Amino acid sequence: MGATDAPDGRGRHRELGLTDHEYDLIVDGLGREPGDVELAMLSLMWSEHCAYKHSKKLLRRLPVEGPNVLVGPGENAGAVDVGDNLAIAFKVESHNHPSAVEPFQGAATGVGGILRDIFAVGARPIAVLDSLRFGEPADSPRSRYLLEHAVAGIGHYGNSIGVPTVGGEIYFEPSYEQNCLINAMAVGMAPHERLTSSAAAGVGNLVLLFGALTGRDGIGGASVLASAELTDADDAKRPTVQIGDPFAEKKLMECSLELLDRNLLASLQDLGAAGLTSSASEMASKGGVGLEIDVTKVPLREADMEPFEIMISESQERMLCVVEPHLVDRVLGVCEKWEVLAAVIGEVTDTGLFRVLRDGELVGELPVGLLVDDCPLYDLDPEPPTAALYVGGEQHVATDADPLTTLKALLASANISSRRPVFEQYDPVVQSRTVRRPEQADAAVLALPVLCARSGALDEPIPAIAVSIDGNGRRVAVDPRAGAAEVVYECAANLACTGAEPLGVTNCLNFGNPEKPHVAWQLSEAIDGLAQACRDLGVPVVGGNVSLYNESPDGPILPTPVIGMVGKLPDARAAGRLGFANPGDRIALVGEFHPARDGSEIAKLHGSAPAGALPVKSVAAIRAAHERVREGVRNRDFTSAHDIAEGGILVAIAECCIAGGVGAIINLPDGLDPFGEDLGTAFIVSGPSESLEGLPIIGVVGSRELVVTGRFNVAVSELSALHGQGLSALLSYAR
Amino acid sequence: MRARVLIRPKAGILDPQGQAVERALPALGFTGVSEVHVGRLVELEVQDESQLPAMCERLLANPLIEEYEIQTGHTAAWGERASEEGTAA
Amino acid sequence: MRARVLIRPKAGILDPQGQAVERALPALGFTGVSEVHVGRLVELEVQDESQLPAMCERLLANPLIEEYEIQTGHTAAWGERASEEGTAA
Amino acid sequence: MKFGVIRFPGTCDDVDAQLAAARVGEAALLWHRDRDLQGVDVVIVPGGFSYGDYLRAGAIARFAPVMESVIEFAHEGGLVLGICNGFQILCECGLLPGALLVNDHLKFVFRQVRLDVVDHNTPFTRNCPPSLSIPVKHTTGRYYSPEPVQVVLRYAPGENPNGSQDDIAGVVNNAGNVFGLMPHPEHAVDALTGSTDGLTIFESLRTAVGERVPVA
Ligand SMILES: Nc1ncnc2c1ncn2[C@@H]1O[C@H](COP(=O)(O)OP(=O)(O)O)[C@@H](O)[C@H]1O
Ligand SMILES: [Mg+2]
Repeated sequence: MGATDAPDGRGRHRELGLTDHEYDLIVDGLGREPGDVELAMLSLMWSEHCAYKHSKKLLRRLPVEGPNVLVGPGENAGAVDVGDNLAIAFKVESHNHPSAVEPFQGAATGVGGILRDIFAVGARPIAVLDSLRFGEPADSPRSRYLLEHAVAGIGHYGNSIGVPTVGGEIYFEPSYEQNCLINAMAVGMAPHERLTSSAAAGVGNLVLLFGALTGRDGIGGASVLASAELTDADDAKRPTVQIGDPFAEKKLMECSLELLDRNLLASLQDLGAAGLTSSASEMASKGGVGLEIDVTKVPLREADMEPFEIMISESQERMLCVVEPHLVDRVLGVCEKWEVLAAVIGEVTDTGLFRVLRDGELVGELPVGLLVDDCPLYDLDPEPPTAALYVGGEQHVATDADPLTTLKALLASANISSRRPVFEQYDPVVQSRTVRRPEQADAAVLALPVLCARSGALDEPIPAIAVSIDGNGRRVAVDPRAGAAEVVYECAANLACTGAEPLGVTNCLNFGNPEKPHVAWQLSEAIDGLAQACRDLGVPVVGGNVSLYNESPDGPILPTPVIGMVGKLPDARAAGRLGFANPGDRIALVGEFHPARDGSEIAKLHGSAPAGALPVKSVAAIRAAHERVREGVRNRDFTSAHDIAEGGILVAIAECCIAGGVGAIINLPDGLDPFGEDLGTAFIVSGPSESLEGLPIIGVVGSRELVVTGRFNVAVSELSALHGQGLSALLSYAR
Repeated sequence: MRARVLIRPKAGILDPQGQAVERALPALGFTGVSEVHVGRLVELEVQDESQLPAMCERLLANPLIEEYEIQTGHTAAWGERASEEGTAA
Repeated sequence: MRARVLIRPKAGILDPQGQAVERALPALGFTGVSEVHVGRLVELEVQDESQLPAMCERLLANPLIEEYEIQTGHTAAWGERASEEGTAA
Repeated sequence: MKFGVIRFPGTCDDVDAQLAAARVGEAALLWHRDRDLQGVDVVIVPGGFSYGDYLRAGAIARFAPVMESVIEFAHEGGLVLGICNGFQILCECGLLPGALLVNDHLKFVFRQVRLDVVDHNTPFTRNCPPSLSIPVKHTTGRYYSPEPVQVVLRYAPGENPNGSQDDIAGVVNNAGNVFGLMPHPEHAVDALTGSTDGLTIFESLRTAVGERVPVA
């Protein structure tokens, strides 16, 4: 019997987002029509969000293995070894659609969600980073509103929970006007033995839900299943906006980590999309067991919830764990200490079935495999687009403007100006590990031992990690394969500037509707570029997230793969800085730099469409340049190091001057385009001349002016003011 | 004319502040308190009362997650009234 | 019984939230609005109404910086009343 | 000497304060539900978001069982240091005058600020240089008091990050044994993070305690 024969089932599964074909597969697999609770569970588990049905096959192309990988993709977060028996777990995730509806809560709960993924694997969160995309702020009050509220939401959650927000990136392009991107990355640390799996184990063990009460949050789409007729008043009871409660999550985090420290849990899992259904079924699937859950045992925020609502509620700040029966009292004791509500809601069985009970009576029964593994995975039909993905826009700077005018316009532009008005809303120092915070270096640097614990032992190296997050939709649009690869190189370049060597990558693939052939092509090309660049640099991908269907009536967003990278440096005391510091230091260019204007910030300000491609890069040269910079920083040969990124070489030099509050005299190599870009390949370093041996010297640090010989001089204070005001001018209550 | 807008989280929307207050009260010896919700109060002087609902929808409240009530017609300014009703100086 | 506590900054204390609202309104086309103040609303169900002033003094308001007013006797629960008074669904 | 750092649900800078204090003495965490202060010489009420800062920053934490002991300890002359959320709590419970209001720009602000030490004659500042560089991070840091107060720290001219009355960054009570400040000295104790100026406050306390209780 197929879906077409089931007149009332048919409408429902379609409204729940399942195709007729998928519904047929379900009916075949079950040997019967699913009931309401079952249909609700299946429709969510077979959604794009949970099943990755349009991306899973492509993701298999990513390199996921390496000597430092402790946990690869598949768990809540991947993890790499950083020595001293320590693991670093990290992951980036999108919260785009909720943030477009309610930016403060959407962004806040995005941070809350990614933090739960980190402590679910047993790691204490030690850093948050964010990657944000909005429409053009100058033209769009809505983009300014989204920016302001999303930033406030991220700060609210991260600051209140006591995890430092140490880095991020923000870009503005018209394609994000209706579909902003809010990606959040979290990084955590754990001793190896505390890394925890979510696989449910031990038939007869109990399943315990702890944390916030379960309400009707996020039920939205599935409310077609509600048995009662919907009245307006009922509708108001089905909130789709989830409210973040960082205070609840702080207690949940401390409680979870204490439970793991005391070795009381067999497994641990966070509740995210699709709530209890997804967490419990994935735990069961990974453990190869069955589960039984009684919804009457779930503590509710609203008394009259139906079983399907309880099973798919997306209420925040909840965790699920599996506990041996004799340890339950001790687990409840720890929960009580942290004032975290906990309830035994079910048990692990050997049936391979996910059974849902209401007061002991069966209301749903599904094979775990059907829920978790049997959703069909689709092949895409990639086809290159017939028209350019990025076509340029309004002109803001004359193409024949003099170099100083152009430099000033770039420094003050929304994409390049200082992010200070944003990052001042984030606490970057809580937990006492932050050796480099925003605008001090190209990547954040976090000491592994807490710094203030260091008593006296000043001569020992302090192992540290560096973290960076990057993306560039416009350049990926010019060439998805080369653009995605370039993002990886740029991220690694940021790490090199602090002296760090990359250990692992996480990624968030933000794209449009993959059922459109040209979007499928963008996705496929970008994944190939990403995979290739990771292989080139020997950095495995340990996790990530995919966000598809980022579209508005005007079409898809620019293809926006966002890369988060974690690296290690042997000694935090030698961590690099980006600002020039010592008058008399020479300035050198490191790397093979072949700047071009297609897809660059200057092309954007000129309003020009790309005519060609991104610069062709030599992988060997990139590796050599990164290594030269990394070693120079580690050996303290360089006073400063900064990669040449958006805006080109003059912008990079101006940023070094602004960060250090000191000028420079520069002789630009003949024929070098001062505003062309070639991301991830080249660096500006400064240091005493004997330390820069073998490098092409292009200038000297000193005075209060930036002098570009033969072209212009300008006071650093003037550049600094322009750079500093660019974004605050666009934010309403900026001081 | 003087108006007040009372804004609170919609029914069904998580209200962490209300929960925190509800849990704190018994510890202070106040019992028998339930269903606590914390919201916002906006007091304003308006010339055109009929604008108030639109103001609420567009700025004062967030209709996605909050509901509001408009009170008009209380004549006393706050300071005066409050002294009757029990503010401590 | 249902009670509401309206809390607002004392007169004379700078109220930047009120000012921000006052500044934002004209940009949205709302004119003739002045003296805007933003405070807090606490709604609660109490068994013993006589406890309310003490609750306000000890926890709900800070008498150094805030003044409050207690409203009781509105019988309708908010959700019902709100629909009359203009919440958006 | 021994410091005790209080931990409420929602406290974030407790471990930071403990480790900073541990550079000059012993330092233990004190749980909010315990009334026993474990014989410490100095109580630190640290920063963070106790009880989520819901209702009003510090409003709920002041009623924790441990605070009864802290109030008693302070009334007996014990040294109490409140940092950021700790300052808010000490004002809420009446150990310090005044109150902290939401920043005039209504946003959270993190910033390294310059502070002028205007009173060196306190157990908290006797070893401090005249000017300190210490970060602030808060949403509710605008100090207000209708009464005159004993100011110990002010934001240097032009550095006031929150609209605080008379640039006040830190005050002591009349007896001089309870100190509250918005900046975070525990985040300025290591050159690697930018400044060691905050350490001078912990060192001042060590000096003060050393004078009070002669070492046996
Ligand atoms: N782009 C990607 N690259 C690598 N791994 C990915 C990617 N997207 C998702 N994954 C992995 O797939 C798994 C499922 O992802 P997700 O559903 O986001 O996890 P969770 O439910 O824990 O938030 C995770 O282990 C994640 O790391
Ligand atoms: Mg997860």
